[in-house]
Amino acid sequence: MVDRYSRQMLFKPIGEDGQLKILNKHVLILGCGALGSANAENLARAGVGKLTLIDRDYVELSNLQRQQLYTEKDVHEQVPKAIAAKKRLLEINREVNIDAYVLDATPISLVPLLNDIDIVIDATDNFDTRLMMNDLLQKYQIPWIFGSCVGSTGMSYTILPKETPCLGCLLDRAPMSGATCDSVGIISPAVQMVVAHQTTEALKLLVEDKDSLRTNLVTFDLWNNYYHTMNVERAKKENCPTCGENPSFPHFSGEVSTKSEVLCGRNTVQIRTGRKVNLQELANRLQYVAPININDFLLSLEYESYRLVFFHDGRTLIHGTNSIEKAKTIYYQLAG
Amino acid sequence: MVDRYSRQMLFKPIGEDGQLKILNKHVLILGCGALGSANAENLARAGVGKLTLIDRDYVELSNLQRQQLYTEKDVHEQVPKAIAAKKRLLEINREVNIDAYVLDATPISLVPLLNDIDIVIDATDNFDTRLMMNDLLQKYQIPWIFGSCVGSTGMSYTILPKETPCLGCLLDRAPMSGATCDSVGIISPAVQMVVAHQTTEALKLLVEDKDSLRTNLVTFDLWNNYYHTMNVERAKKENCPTCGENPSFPHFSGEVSTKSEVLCGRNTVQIRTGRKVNLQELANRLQYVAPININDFLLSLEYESYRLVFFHDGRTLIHGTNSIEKAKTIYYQLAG
Amino acid sequence: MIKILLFADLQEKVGKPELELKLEQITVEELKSELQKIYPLINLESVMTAVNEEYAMADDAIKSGDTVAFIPPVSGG
Amino acid sequence: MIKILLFADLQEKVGKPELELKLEQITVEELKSELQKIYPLINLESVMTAVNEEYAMADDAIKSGDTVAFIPPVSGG
Repeated sequence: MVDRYSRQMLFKPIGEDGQLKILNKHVLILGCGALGSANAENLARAGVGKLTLIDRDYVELSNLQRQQLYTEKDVHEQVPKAIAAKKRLLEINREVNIDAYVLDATPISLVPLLNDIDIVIDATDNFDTRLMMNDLLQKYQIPWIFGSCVGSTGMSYTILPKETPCLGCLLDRAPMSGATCDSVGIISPAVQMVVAHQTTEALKLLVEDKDSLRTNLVTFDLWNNYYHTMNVERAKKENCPTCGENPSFPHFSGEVSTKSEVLCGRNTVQIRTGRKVNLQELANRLQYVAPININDFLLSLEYESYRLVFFHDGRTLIHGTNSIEKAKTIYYQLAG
Repeated sequence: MVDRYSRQMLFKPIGEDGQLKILNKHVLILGCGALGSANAENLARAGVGKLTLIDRDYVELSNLQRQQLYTEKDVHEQVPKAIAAKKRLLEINREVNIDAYVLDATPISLVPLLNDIDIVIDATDNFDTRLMMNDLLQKYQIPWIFGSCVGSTGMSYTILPKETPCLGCLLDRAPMSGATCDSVGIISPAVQMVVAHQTTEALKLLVEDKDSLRTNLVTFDLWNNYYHTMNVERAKKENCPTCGENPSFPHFSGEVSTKSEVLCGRNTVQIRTGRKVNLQELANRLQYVAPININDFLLSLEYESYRLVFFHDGRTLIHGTNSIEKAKTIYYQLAG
Repeated sequence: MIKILLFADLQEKVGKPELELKLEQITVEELKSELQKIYPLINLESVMTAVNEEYAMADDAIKSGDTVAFIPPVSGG
Repeated sequence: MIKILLFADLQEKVGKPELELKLEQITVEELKSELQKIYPLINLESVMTAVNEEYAMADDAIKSGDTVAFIPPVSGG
């Protein structure tokens, strides 16, 4: 340990005591896209005791431009991001205990994973999921670090349940997902700048140096050369439905979601049946329809102008359409 | 290309034209430590046409805490950083043309490599080398991006020959290397924050968007939550010996350096003979002294309380001492 | 004079990073609807507002000399 | 009153990130030697100085109300 983490222990706010704390903590990273993979790499290198990685997606060619940890081989083999991340992280530091889950983040799927979590890092790509997390982590009293980015811009903010304003206090209404990476693009340094802030805040929490935590919200634009902080103390609302005195947790729904959804800006629809699927049986049935690609985690095939990807947990991605109707028609033709 | 770089081409300041430019440019990264490996990963993912990587060192366990691209396997096999970086970068993007050099950066070794270089990224770890680069790149009119970090702090500044103040203009005297990563430690987010700035500036230069370049010097401290910019226009000195009207290039020495030096804070001395070494012959001679580790790039062995690492180019690192006298004694005992 | 900083896509839609408006006093909400009239393309509905680097509510007053920043939350990750 | 921002290891050696000195006018060089007297541990020799976020030379004047930042170059990489 002494040699491997020596440069981190020389850093006084961490020191040997801090390193021991880091080695015994458990961080959950929600999302293994750009923010998730880079935060995971930082924390694995820093020696965090345990990482839980959650992602519903698999590695695609257009991810490689900004998503650390992944290679062309992962694209070729269509490896789920959480699985590919775990594999690479163990090559970097096999002392870290890593749990990787290929699943959709819902309260039902997340609650069992929150048991001994010290911090959650937000690496999701939409505000629906973030507002659900905001409720969930307030309820379970787990600090988390919001981060988001698009283009050359990004933002970060550290949320301590019952102490700081929550994400809902800052947002009068859930933002429309106007600007996403899939609509206006992104450059990798914007990712890293957010990650630099998120990992630093995570390290402060892990070594229990609460006095050093950032209390403002950071916004930046690297291409246009600005960096702005906003003091948010005033934003805490007494009657906030998430962090107020009588919370109703409006974005926390306990139901199993079986609804289908358009993945914004990706020309893709996700269909959820809520039933587990035996991919090998499905392959036996579909092999006469089109050439099948199958690995331990998913089955994919091209059909007409679409690409379908089936996961164990009953989710199917239909790439090539933004129409839920159309996607369902295709889905039922093949797997119905 | 369209799919792989789609998110980057959607970013308007790059677009399809910018991507084509990036694909045809050549960047030299001087140093493959923390700043170098992360900048190299960004630029390889972004699709830069060619990368030249230069580093004199090999991967050690204490590097893994913050140096992207490297794994436990690289430590185990004592792979030189430039070589290990190249291997990983090709797994990420085999379309990038990569030249990797295991050598000491001197004017003699660098000049032949500057031929068609569009930009140099500073990823060195000391001001002696930076001031040499400052002379060299002013002479050869190549823009470069200064970056440095230690603890939770860092800085970055973009230098355009004949246009902006040079590094020498900003520094009244060469800073004493008081605070290095080896003396006061470092956390990985400080690295990434510098890299985010360096890579962004590199992308602006690659797509020839000079108007967007940062004209100030950035300093930050992530643990103490500050970010400060300094406008440096006034700093340009007419009689600067590097970028002034009659430059004398005071830090550019054409001699082959054969002097030995203490690697600051690392308890290591480097001896340079200036003569190439046949490592296999050396192994044949030294195998009776101690167990030898040898790979394509270096030979290492433990001797008394020291570890010696011999490179092809005539350099030897003697770990375990800060005394040049002592190091030379050991060196001549074994290889003299 | 009130100085207005525009971030992320607002900057692009307005075509510049900063504006100055000759105003003595105005609330956050009023300023938003003034800007909405001048720049119909921008959407200030879910934007966060900072006045002199502090979070501001809809009915907070802005005075001449203040710097207002409009910060649209971005969602990518 | 002159506000002084201390960066990197200066912050640690002085024990706080900011100082305020009751001074009307002083040059950069004079301010450095004043501080050197109060805090003998710090080394301001190779430090860069910014006054109100602009690079400042040794004989530039600092006035009451200005903010001075001392920025020690760091060398790691």
